[in-house]
Amino acid sequence: MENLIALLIAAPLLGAAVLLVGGRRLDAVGHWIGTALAAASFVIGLVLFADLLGRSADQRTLTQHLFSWIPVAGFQADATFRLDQLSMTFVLLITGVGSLIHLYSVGYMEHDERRRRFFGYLNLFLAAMLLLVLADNYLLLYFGWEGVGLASYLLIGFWQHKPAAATAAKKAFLVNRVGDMGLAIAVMLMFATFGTFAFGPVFSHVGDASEGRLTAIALMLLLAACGKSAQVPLQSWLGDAMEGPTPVSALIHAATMVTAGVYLIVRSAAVFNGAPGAQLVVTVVGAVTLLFGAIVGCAKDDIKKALAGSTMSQIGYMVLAAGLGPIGYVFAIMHLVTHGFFKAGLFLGAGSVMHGMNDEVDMRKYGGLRKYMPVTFITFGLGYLAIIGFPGLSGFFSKDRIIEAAFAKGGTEGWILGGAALLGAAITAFYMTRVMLMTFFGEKRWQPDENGTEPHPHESPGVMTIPMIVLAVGSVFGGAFFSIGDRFLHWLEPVTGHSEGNSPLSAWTVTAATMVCLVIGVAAAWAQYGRKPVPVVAPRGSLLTRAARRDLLQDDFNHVVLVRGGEHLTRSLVYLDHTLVDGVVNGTAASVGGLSGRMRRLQNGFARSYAVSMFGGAALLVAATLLMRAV
Amino acid sequence: MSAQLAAYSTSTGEAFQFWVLGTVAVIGALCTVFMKRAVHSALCLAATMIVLAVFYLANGAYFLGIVQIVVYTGAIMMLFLFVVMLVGVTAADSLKETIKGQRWLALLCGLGFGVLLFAGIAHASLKDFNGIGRANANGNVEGLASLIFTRYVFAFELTGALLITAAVGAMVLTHRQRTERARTQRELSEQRVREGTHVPPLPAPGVYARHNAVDVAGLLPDGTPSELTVSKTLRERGQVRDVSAEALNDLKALEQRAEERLERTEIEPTAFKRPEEASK
Amino acid sequence: MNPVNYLYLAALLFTIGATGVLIRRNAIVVFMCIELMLNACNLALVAFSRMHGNLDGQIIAFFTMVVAAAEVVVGLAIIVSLFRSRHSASVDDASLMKL
Amino acid sequence: MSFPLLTATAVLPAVGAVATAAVPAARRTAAKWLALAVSLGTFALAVAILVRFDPGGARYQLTESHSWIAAFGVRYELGVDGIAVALIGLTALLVPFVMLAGWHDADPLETGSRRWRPTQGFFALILALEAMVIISFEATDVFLFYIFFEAMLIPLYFLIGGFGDRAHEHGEKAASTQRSYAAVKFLLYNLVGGLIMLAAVIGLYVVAGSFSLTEIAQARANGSLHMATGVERWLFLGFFFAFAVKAPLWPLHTWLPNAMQESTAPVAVLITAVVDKVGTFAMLRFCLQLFPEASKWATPVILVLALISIIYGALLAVGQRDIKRLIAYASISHFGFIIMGIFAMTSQGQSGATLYMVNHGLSTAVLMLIAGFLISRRGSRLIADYGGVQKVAPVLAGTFLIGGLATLSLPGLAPFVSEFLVLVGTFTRYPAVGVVATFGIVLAALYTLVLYQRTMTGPVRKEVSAMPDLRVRELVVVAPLIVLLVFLGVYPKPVTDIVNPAVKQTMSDVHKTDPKPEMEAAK
Repeated sequence: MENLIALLIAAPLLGAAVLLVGGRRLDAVGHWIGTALAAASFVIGLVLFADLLGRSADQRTLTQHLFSWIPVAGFQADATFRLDQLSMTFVLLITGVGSLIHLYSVGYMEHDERRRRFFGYLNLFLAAMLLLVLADNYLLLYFGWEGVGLASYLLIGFWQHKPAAATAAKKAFLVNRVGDMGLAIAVMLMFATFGTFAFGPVFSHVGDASEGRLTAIALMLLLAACGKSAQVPLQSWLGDAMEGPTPVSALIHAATMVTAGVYLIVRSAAVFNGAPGAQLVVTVVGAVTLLFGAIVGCAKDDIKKALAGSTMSQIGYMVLAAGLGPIGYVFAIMHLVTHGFFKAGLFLGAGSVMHGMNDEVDMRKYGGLRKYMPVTFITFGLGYLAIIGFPGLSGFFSKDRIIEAAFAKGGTEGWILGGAALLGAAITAFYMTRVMLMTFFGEKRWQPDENGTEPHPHESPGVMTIPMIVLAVGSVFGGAFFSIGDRFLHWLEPVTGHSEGNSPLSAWTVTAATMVCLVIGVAAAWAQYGRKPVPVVAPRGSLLTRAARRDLLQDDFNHVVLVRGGEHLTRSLVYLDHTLVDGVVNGTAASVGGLSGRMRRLQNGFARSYAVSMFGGAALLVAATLLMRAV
Repeated sequence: MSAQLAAYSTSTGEAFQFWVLGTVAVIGALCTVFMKRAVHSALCLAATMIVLAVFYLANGAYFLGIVQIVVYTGAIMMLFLFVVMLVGVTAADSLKETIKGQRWLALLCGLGFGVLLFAGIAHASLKDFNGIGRANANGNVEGLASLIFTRYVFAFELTGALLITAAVGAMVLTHRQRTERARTQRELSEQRVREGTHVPPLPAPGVYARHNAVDVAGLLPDGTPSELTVSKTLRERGQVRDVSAEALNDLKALEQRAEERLERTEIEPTAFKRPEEASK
Repeated sequence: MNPVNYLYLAALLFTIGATGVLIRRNAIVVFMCIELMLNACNLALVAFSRMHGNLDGQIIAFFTMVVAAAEVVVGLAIIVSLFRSRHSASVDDASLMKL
Repeated sequence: MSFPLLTATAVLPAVGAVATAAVPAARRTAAKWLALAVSLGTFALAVAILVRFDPGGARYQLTESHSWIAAFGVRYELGVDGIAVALIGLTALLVPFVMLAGWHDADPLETGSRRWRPTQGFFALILALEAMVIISFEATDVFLFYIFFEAMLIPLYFLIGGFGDRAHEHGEKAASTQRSYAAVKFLLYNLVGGLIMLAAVIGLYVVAGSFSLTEIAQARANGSLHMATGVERWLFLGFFFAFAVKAPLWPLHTWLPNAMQESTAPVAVLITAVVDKVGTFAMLRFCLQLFPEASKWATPVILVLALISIIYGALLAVGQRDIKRLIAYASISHFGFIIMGIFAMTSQGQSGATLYMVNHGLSTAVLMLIAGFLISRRGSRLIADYGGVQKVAPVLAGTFLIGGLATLSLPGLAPFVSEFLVLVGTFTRYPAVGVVATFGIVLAALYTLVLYQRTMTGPVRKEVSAMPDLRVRELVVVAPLIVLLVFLGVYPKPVTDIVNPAVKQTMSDVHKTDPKPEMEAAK
């Protein structure tokens, strides 16, 4: 059974290779090849899942050693895969949601002449993402980590002729690289500390390392997670990443890749458990991001960017949970999975809306779409209910447990974190209701564009609606399925470990508080966007709104400090290289040249002058000989 | 002076000869350097060489002494004179220096070098010496010959090759090959017409009662000599004889004689100064 | 008298010749000065020969003479052809070797 | 006596160079094919070396030794260790591709001229260069090495000065002036380095009484040859200076951007991918082996310089407006990594540095050659003159991106393996240096992606709208290199297996062992 693991990766990888190298011949069938291989990977995943279920809880870790990747004295990086409950969860999420989105893309990208390549990139992403979650050591994980970064780069910049897309892609890669640097340093630190970076030995030897070392490793891992999962302070790329095609946003920037940071933290649970200081930082980062993303999500008029803010915020929840330690790991992953369903569904719904609206993304130009796109409306609406935590739906179960866990952290920290999580829940309800109202309710607000063509909103074709329906089903029942009887907890506990915290509040109190927050959020949104018509042109808004529209000034900060500063630095360095480093050498050359120019005048061409110097030289020789004799 | 004596020691006679002839040699050398005309330099050099020949003889180098006179002074110096005749006389060789500081540098170097050489010789311990007598026992020429044809035979052969090469080289260097056909008189005259200079032949030299030679310039109507009338080579050498003053003097004398004959007045004739004495 | 005096005389003549080379511009006179220097050397060689009591010095002087003869032949030929092309025998006129 | 394989590998291209140069002017195509055939033959010989080489065997294998200048004890001594084998393989592999890439670079502008034979010259010079580079990788006699280390300047000087980009934004005259400036600058820098090295070579002979690397190293190892500390340091500096110029290390780097900018892309590839590697190779082989104590003494300073090279080269690459210049500064950054890896004195660092030499050769070749194809299409080297190429020439853009990704060390492509090894190797001994060097990978992403974005993406500019995609010949050049990049990125074991024993030897030369992990050290 172990030997199937490599096939999981091989299938999409083969697809990527075939589609990207195959050339135009495959244009007609390329998208079906891609979808089929993604689905094949999903099927293999299911087979493996069934196998795992058939084993006892402590036998559920499979490893497959392929070959020795980088063998250098003392430094052994192997291409070894590890399939346990955690990675199995991810495999199913990635290949399942991935296959659905492949299917959706067949319709969504129908009119794009470069559809084959799009599917090639999607398959590449699947392969890299699977490598990331299946790796048995941190270096191989790093391979997948950068691989998904590359796929993300290629897909964000898929419409390269749009400068905004190209810039966004570059930005995403660069910000991610900063995070990658963290992961690289973490791997080096592990090697310097443990002499290895394979999961097993590292986790089993955590106890031998000093806490300082562990904290350093954990913080570097956190930096990596921040880059990949768009957490403060490396969150700025996610909003811009919405320049990519919507299926990409759904798959990569909502369901899977951006959650890799959470995976990393949960996977490294042993390290984080040994470094409480780092854990605190993790929770702070999560809490800040969940509020940050939520606030940004409230102010955006671009439907995808509003959802991106939401993604950031939801991942903030997961990071927060992961930072809580054993009490939160399982719930982080559970929220991750349910979020994968409903957020992907929401994005696909947004894509479906854009598809019917001539790629318009400004929600102020939507309105009343529920009549035109019933399926989209219903699926989107279910996703909406799931994300705000409507009782009984996925988000309710998973988010509620995280808020509980935050309170369970105990002490002042617990109160602050729990409060932040509650506040986040309220804001989530607000901005999601806002999105819902602006898009599907109210009067129609779209107008003919410059060319006079008015959008004709229409429902999307079946290949697009089917994935949306499936995801909606997941969004509705996923949480309940996982939570009833603590199925998910039991499944994952052997890997991550679990402990019940001692919450100062009872579970019901927390749930009730969450419900209150939810109602407040929905009501506030209704008051602002439901009762009165939405203006087509955005009002100026308060200071906070304006700041939130600009991603809370993060980009401005980056621009002023990093971009401008960097430009000045490089320009002055280029100048210095030319004048100083080169100048010293050229100056030497010039002075030699000047000296020889002066010496040249001695060569006046008169034989007699030369004869004088010759004669003088002879005299000097005689003098020298005499002197030598005398001495 | 006896050769035997010279071989072992220096006699008073030799000393006397050295000081007298040495002075001559130095004066000759100095004249070689400082004479304005190349011909004079050549003659002075010849004198120095002859003195040196005598010194060779005095030093027991009889063969070299003779060779010095016959080959050096006789042949090489004559070669110099030929070339001087060919080229040197035209150059008005002034001793005025044109390169800045050259003369001073040269004198400084010369002086310094001389001082150093003298110091070197004085420094060397050359108090006693072996006479040449033993080496010359079988006769100087025989001694040289036995060395030249044994130990130095290769060098000797090489110098032979060198001499031949030099002779050929000299011929190659001085041989002038016409690269273009000489222009005919007709072409030359056509060229003159085209350029508009001296269409007629150049005027003839002056013809006077007492001077009838190519180096005498003809007089223009105002009594000044015309340069055009003498050949270019003579002009370059500065050997044009200006007889205008002489002619005027003669005219004056003639007038005076006529006056005397006519008994008009008694005036002393004023002599014109002749610019240059013609070579006799 | 010490025969070293011959050496002094030779040094004097050599120096005079060398100075002449430096001072005079007429190529022929320069050439004569060179001959003077060679002769001075010959005198020294002959004097050495006498001091050492062997004939090697004379031999070298003899070779010097031969070489000098060859040199004069070629040198004068050069002067003649130089004069032909430049109408001058001044060494300063042949100064085209500078930049 | 067995077949002198090493000599044959160096002699074949040398003979080929002469033969190519002798091909009549009119038959320049024949000359090209001849040169290509010779380079392929050389590659075959290099493969034979690879096959005959036994990684587990003696340190130097396939040795040849003949007396040459007996008076000074100079011997014609050849021998290869794993590092040399890898680099010979790289050289022999790249040259045919370089030739194919520059197939038309040296065609005379006006045809019909009988005496003008630039094509023959171009290909002959490349072969001559190859011969010299190969023999300097093989030489185990310091003097022999020195001769060819210097001699390779000659063909390269002519290659830089004589052949430039066909089209030039400032006109042909300005181009030729800049070319000769670049060529002279290149020559002067390297000559100065070489002369200082010559002094050190002579000094070494005076001290050691031999030029033989193996003899001296052995004598040093068993203590029969003692060098005074000061002497050893001076000699080390003499050698190191020459190698640092060639490598090039900051602040001796300024010749490289000029040389790479002005020469044609194939020549630029030869400069960075092959010739400069002689410098870093020689640091490993000569500096560390002959002067272990001095090497350790100089390590802190060299590490700082390498670090400056890494960051400084990357920052300057960001600020460049000229594609080739950008690649040149990127190479300076990468050479910083190589030198850092060598002087980190850990087996990871040195294995990584050796791998890095090979991988950097491949990645720069891909990037530079495609940049050359791009430049020859548009006739400009300025980044600002491009835009939207991706739309009109997707394959060109795609391969260019792969080259760029290799340059920024993306995992899965060969340079990642080596860069990470270097970083890890450095980190275990000098954590601060390792951390700062890691910033280099962010900057690498910056300059590569900025370059790609400005040239390939965005709206299609008018001037590039008619640009043809990669031709078959060009694809034949690029595709195998890319395949190799991917292969060595996923499975570098074949190279590491060859390199590891040699690195182990070098580590024992300098009496260094890898630092123990903290965990074990605590126990």
